[in-house]
Amino acid sequence: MEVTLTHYLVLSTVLFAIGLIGVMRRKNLLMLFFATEILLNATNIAFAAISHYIGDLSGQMFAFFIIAIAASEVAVGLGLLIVWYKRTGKIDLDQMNSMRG
Amino acid sequence: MFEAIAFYLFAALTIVMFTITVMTSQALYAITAMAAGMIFISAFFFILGADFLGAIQIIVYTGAVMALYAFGMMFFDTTRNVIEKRTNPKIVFVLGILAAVMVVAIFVAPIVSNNIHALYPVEANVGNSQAVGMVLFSKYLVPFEVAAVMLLVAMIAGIVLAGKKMDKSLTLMADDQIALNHTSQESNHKGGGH
Amino acid sequence: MELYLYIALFSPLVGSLFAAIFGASPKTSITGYVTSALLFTSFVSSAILLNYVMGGHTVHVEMMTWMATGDLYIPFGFVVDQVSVVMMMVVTIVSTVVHVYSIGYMDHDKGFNRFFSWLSAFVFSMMVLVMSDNFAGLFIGWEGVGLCSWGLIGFWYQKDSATWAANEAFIMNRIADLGMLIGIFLIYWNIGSIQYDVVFAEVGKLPIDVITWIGIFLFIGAMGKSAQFPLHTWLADAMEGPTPVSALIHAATMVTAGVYLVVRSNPIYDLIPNVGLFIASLGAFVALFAASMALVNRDMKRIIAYSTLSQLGYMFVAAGLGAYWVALFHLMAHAFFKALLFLGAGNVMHAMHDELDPFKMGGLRKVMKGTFIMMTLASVALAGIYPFAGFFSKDLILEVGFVEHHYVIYTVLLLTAGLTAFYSFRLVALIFHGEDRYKLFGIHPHEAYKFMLVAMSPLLVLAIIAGSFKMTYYQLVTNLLPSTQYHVHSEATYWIMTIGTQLFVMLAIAFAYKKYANWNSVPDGSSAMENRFCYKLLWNQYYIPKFYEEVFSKPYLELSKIAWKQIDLKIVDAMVDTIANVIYKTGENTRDIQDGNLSTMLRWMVFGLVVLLALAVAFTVGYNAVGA
Amino acid sequence: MIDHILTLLIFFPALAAMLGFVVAKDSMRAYGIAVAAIEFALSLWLWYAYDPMVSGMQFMESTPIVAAFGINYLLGVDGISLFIIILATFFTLIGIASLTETRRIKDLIITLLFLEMTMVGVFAALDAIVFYVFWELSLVPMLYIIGAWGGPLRIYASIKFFLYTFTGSLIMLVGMLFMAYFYYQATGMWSFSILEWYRLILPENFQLWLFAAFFFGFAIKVPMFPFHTWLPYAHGQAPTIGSVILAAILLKMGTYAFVRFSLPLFPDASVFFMIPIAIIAIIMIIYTAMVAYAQEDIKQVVAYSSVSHMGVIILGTFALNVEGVSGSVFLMLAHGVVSGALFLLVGVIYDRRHTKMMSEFGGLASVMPRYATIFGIMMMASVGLPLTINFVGEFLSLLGFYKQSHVLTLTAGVAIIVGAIYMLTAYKKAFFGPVTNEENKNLSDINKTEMVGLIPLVIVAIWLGVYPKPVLGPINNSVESVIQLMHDKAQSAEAKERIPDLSGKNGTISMQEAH
Repeated sequence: MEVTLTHYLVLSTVLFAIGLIGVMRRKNLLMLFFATEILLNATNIAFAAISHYIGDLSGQMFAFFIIAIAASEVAVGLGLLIVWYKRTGKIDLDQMNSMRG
Repeated sequence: MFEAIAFYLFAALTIVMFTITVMTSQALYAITAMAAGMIFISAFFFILGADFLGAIQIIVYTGAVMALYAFGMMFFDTTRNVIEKRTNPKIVFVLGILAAVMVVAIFVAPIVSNNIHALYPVEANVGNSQAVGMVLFSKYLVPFEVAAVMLLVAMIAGIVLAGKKMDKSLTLMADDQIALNHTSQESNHKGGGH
Repeated sequence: MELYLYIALFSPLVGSLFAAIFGASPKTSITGYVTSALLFTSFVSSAILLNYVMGGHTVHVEMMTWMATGDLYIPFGFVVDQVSVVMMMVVTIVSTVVHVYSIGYMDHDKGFNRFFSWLSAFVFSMMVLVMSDNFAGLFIGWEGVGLCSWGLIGFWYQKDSATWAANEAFIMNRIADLGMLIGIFLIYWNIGSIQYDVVFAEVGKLPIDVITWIGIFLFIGAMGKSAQFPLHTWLADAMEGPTPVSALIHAATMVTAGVYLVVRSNPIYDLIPNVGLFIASLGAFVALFAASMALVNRDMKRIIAYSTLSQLGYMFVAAGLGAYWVALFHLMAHAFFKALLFLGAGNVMHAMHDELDPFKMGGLRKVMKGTFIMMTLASVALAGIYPFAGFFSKDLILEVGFVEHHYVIYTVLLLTAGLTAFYSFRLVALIFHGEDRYKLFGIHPHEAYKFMLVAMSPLLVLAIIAGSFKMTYYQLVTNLLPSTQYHVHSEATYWIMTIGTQLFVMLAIAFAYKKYANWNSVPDGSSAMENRFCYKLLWNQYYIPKFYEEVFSKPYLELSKIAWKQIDLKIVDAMVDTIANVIYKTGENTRDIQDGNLSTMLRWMVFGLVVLLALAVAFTVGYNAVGA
Repeated sequence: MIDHILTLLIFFPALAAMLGFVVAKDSMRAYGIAVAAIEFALSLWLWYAYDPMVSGMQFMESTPIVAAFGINYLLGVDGISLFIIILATFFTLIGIASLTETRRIKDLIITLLFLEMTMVGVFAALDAIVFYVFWELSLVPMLYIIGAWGGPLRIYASIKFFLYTFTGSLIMLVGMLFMAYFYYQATGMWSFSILEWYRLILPENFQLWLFAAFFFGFAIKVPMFPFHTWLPYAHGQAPTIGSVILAAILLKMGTYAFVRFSLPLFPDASVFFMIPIAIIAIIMIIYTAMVAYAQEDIKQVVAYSSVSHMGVIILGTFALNVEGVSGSVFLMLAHGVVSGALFLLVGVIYDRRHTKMMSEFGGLASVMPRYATIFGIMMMASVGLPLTINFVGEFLSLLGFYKQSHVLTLTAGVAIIVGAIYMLTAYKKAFFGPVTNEENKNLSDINKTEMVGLIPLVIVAIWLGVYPKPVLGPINNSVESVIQLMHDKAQSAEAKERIPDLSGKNGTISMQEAH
């Protein structure tokens, strides 16, 4: 019943897949943001696990910076979301199609 | 043994929480499950001996990020069910699972792990927080400072974007509106003494 | 002596450039005088050189390097030896006469200056051709005369037929020139040099099949320039040019360049008697073939052109059978009387306002006495009557054929001699005797300028007495050429042959006179003879021009159009455009993916991720499989 | 200064072009002529200072750009590139001096000067990356010239020109990168220097692939059959000056690159591909000559004839002996002079009649005799008459290839026949016959501006036809070193046999001296 790196990686992958499904599934932008947080956290687990099993702190450093980036992302993202909501009254992804090629 | 039980327990909990986050149509459920999931993840960090990271995880995610989301949700009408149009749900799951399977396959195949050498080995006689601090303020000093600046910028950006006067902001108006606004301002300027 | 060589070579060029300065301006007689004077200078220099060469010397100069790369070294080198000096004399004499004559003939032409420029340029090219000491220099002259011939045949460029004939001549010659070029390549890669002296010294060491190929390719070159079958059609069409041009280029000099080439390359052809026999057979065939076409033709200049063709056949017979000096001798004699004949024809044309059909003439001897005498004598010389030049040279060729035991060739040539006499005098009789049919067409003929007749007189003299130079000539050229004497073994046979030939020829003349001297109508194509198959065949030149037109020219044009419109535009280019279109269409069709829906884009992103992961897995598995 | 003359030659026109933006519009022409004249004088100085006895590179300059990857700003000229550089400066001068274009002349001259920079750069570059940069840069001014001053279909033509040649160049770039990588594998150092690459002996199968990669880039540029279809459009739509530069210089980049890259880098592959390429060259010669014969537009005749002659250049290049390669290098110059002149001449009549259809002409010889004469001379040069510049090149190219294959040379020799056919026919259609079209009756003959461009070309065409030695000598020396290098590098027995060994060649030199 030894917990190996592989276990953590599989867990990380499963969480990542859940996040991925969320990203694809969600149309509400706020919900989409949640899904991206899941993605980030999934990778964080992988980093921390690798860091632990290899015995190298770099993994933790990456995870640390990811958390920092996630925080900024939320700040800016939510700001933009509010702007968008005030402008259109909706935060539905399907209606954001001004980039149509 | 204890470690294994903890791992499986928290793994199950995290997966369940995040699945709820992704699948629910109630925004409040989602955010609650999310917050719970974040806390459960910090448990992994503690198991892995990354105490500092675990603490950060709880503080930043559950403290700051979730609070921000909670505030953000106040702006939107999220007490109702989130109505979303679902297109091709099967593709979503197939793709997600496929991606997961692929990654697992790559991870399971033991090719990568043999070649990795520790550049900044964990020192046995210092605690995790101390070790992290040593690496963070030596090797990663510049990125750390950059990250700090980035956070500051993000904070300012968040305030500016969500700030009150934003209905006057130029980024929000359509082109003709801007022109209109501009001329009206100019005329105000000329005509008015105020 | 080098100075004389350069004078002889370059004075025509100077004259040509001088005339070219006035090329676009209206007639200035000075160009005629200057070019003629310079030609005369060239002639005098050639004469001095002849004198020098007769003393047993030769002049060999190398002016400068032309091409030098790798092992190839080609200089502008010139040699005056026993063979080239003879050619130089022929060329300068005839061209001087023709230049002077042309001052009168081209008197009223707008392109007077241009004409002299081209004509002198031609003489220069011809001099380069005969004087060069290597095959590349020969080729310069070879192409140069081709160019001038193009310019002069198409001299009256407003006439479509003239420019067409010019292009035909140039292109046909080009076909042959390719053969010659290949011959030169063969020589270079097998011997390492294309200098005559080196080549002729070394050629014996080569394998026989290589020599044979060299001989064949060089002869292909000669066939074009000398208008041998099957490249003969251009010569008759070349008569579109002004008559002095026909006299100089298409009778006396350029067309004999092929014979000159074979004579010059005698060390090569001596080694390959089989090719020689082929040349001789072809020559005999062309002699008869051309003479037969001359029988019925109704164009004065074309008749003479066919006769030229026929005589070239004689020359090739001699050259092919190894009697190089005989060939060269006939070349020389022929140049004189044939040029004379052409110039006489030019007088007649002038008198008749460019009418060429002898049936529309008749009785001109009354108004054109001088011309009449000259043309008759030239025809006599052509027919080979003793003691005119033609007798000595042509009879000799018959003898060569006989002595070398090629009796078929001999018979053919004998027959041709009869035909030659017949058509020559058919022409003379139709033009100068009989009723004055020209009156029907309201023409008032007049004799040419006096000085033109005077200018022609040297040719007349030479046409009469050239035979007497035979032994001097023989001694001169046999320094360089094989000195085989051709004597029939028994005295009796010789006399029977000679007298028999003479009688046969005279009989033919008499027949021609009898038939045509009292001609009194212009045929209109309705008589029984004119509708016979043989007549039609000959009249249409054995349908060969038509054949070429149908089999080569038209299909080539059609094929070209197909190549352009079908292949180039519809296949090659369309393929390129298709590739471009596929890419463009792909973009056009896939732009729907960019529907602006972020959700869809996210799905595509994940899809891409999956694909990349799959590739990574596949490659890893594959790599491990191979690595293991 | 002489040490950096190549840098000067490359960047002087570019600097002058930048300054050109501030020059007044009226004096732009004079400015352009002055700059081009100085540039031409510089190139003549280069020739003067060039030592013809030395076969290797001269005036070399080297400055590291990306030292880690061995990318250097490496320049140098030898006999092969020297004269093409002079040709480029010469044609820019002539092109600007005889410019009859009136629309936006300032932009045009500035573009031409930029183009000059890229052209000189391509021929002077000895570093593959520098070469590639100039090679691609040259597309831009030409694209602009065709696209801005061209005919009605100019956008299509210019885009086709650009994309087509660009695609080929990309494949070539891949080849270059691979080549550098092989060099790295062999020596442990990165280098893009062509001279360094020369020392590399590659296995034959590598050579084949790399040869093919380079071949696409060059073949499209040349353009070889069946990649030639961009050219008629480009010529058809380009203004006169564009066609002149395109035909005279830009096409030479392809053939030059064959001599500079393909032959010395891949001797075995060159021998391997010799016969197939010769067959393509022959198809190109005869087929495009036929297409030229079918044309109704005189400029297209010249355009296709230019393709046809490029076939002979290719053939000479792949003769792989001194005679053939020297001949083909010389023919590059000859083709530049002659086809450039022919395009200028077509431009003359186009300026007067605004049509290029031969059916619209006829009888021009009597209206414009001087024009007809110059056209005639250039046509005869194009046909390859001895004592004109083309003959020397064609003769040597065919002579060289004859060593390799008798039958193919015989077939290729048909060039001199078919060339005569389409050229004479076109000349007959345009210049001979009566003047039937009223509009042609009062055409003015060539004026002074046009003479300025054409007379030097006529002089060069005849001068180098009569006395090619000053040019052929240096070419010969450099080509000999290339051939020797190829022979030494060749591995297969066939290649050793096909490429002559010149090391024991002292005998012939003494023979030449004896003459």
